[in-house]
Amino acid sequence: MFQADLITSGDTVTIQMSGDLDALSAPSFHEILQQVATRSPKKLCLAMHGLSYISSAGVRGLVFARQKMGDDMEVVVEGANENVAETIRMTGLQHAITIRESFSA
Amino acid sequence: MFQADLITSGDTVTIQMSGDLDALSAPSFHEILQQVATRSPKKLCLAMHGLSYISSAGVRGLVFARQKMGDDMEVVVEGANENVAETIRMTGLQHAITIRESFSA
Amino acid sequence: MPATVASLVAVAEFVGGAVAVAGLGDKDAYRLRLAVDELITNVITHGYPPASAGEIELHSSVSDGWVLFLIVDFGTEFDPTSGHRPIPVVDPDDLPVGGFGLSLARMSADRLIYERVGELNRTIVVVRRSGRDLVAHDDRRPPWMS
Amino acid sequence: MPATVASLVAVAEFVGGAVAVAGLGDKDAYRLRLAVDELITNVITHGYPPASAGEIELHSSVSDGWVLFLIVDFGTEFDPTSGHRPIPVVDPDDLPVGGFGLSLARMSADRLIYERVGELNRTIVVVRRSGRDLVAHDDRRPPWMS
Ligand SMILES: Nc1ncnc2c1ncn2[C@@H]1O[C@H](COP(=O)(O)OP(=O)(O)O)[C@@H](O)[C@H]1O
Ligand SMILES: Nc1ncnc2c1ncn2[C@@H]1O[C@H](COP(=O)(O)OP(=O)(O)O)[C@@H](O)[C@H]1O
Repeated sequence: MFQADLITSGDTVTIQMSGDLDALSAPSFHEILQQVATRSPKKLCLAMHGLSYISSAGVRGLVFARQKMGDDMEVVVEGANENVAETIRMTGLQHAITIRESFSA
Repeated sequence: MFQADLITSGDTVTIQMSGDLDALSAPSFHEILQQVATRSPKKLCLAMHGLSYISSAGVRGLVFARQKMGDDMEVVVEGANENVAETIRMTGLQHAITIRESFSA
Repeated sequence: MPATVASLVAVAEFVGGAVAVAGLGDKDAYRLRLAVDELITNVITHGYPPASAGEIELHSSVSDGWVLFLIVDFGTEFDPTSGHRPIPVVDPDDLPVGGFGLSLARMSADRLIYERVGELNRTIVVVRRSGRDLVAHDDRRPPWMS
Repeated sequence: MPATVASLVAVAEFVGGAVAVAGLGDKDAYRLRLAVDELITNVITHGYPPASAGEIELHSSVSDGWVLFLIVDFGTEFDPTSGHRPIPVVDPDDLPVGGFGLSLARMSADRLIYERVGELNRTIVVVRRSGRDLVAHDDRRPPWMS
């Protein structure tokens, strides 16, 4: 199961993601991104604290987000767990998107 | 996971069972039965509403209950789901233990 | 998988996943789990010396409507398909204390195949989707009963 | 299992059960799921014609510390192990829209084997327990990268 909640605050749109983002759930993530793109926010924050899994179908959504939002717009991934962050890094996408990780001891 | 809760009311002892009763959990079920046997109740009610699985290791516990409790004592199984009840019936144990099933439409 | 009863939790999970892939209903899922659980429990409790850390290999093949499990162990040679093992007639005054496991496994599985290969026991359990929701007891009668 | 994306939920469950039986840690569980998921997703989306109801068979072999999945499909002949498929260098101004799936599968699996047998694609994925908790990216470099 994948769930996404939209939070708009000023010029920033945050998508709180949870569950599994695979080829089954990617289309609905895509739809949400399309909706967000029409609002032309300054910053898109993908809050992945609750996301337990991402596959290439989900990564494709991130690429889409980066492309759809204008060049002057920031796309930030935050709260991704180690596995999810590693998967995104494996695709080389950290060169186009900011990935903010938190570690606690 | 298997859980058992003991409820004593007059001469009746009820064991509310839930989870899976297999070879892993059977020893603790056995222990509870041993404890109950020392109280010499008139009636032992095994409330299986929450029990999702029983294997022969669990059935062996029922046999033990029937043997440990005196001849004048009633052992009743109630609330077992169709699969659990069928498994107990497959062992022929319904000849020694009362199985009360409820059906709703 | 180590041959200890603690492994039965993982076995149940694995069977559950296979059932989901095969699209089996609740009853079929239950009898598959029962057959696999009983056979593995026997390997753990009878096949290996107590407190030895034997190993059990599990193989599962799944397609739409059926699941096959192959259980491989290195324990005592034992053929769960051989011998007449009718359910002992239960006399309230003289209940059997065991011997239900193999009967339940044989009644629950649609096929049960055993072979000894070298030092290995290879036991195969197959469950297919049944037409009806609840398979009547008689229809699951193992060959040796008829 | 029908070749539709809805089946991916059951696949995840099946992989999870195999992981439990094998006693794999969190990282290894993740990369096994990723490899199997990507390959099956490709069969569903590229191997069978859209909206056709193709069938995928799944076989899993598990012992302590390793899991093997064999994916059998009857779709287009396709070898996921062949060809150089480096991760496309990501240029922020010119992002690739796809092509991550095979790279992720190849980096995640410890072994990836393919054979065409008659009308069948047989793809094998193996993941073994890693010594460390997190396998460094470089250590998972597929043979074609070195
Ligand atoms: N894998 C096995 N290896 C050796 N002996 C076995 C094995 N499985 C079953 N047996 C023998 O068959 C008997 C009957 O098994 P079963 O019907 O499961 O009942 P139980 O385990 O309660 O004795 C066991 O008591 C044991 O002697
Ligand atoms: N099972 C398959 N059958 C046929 N073609 C495939 C299969 N798997 C992958 N391909 C081909 O390889 C390409 C790359 O696959 P992949 O790296 O997973 O990226 P994507 O699926 O995003 O295109 C696909 O676009 C497709 O042309």
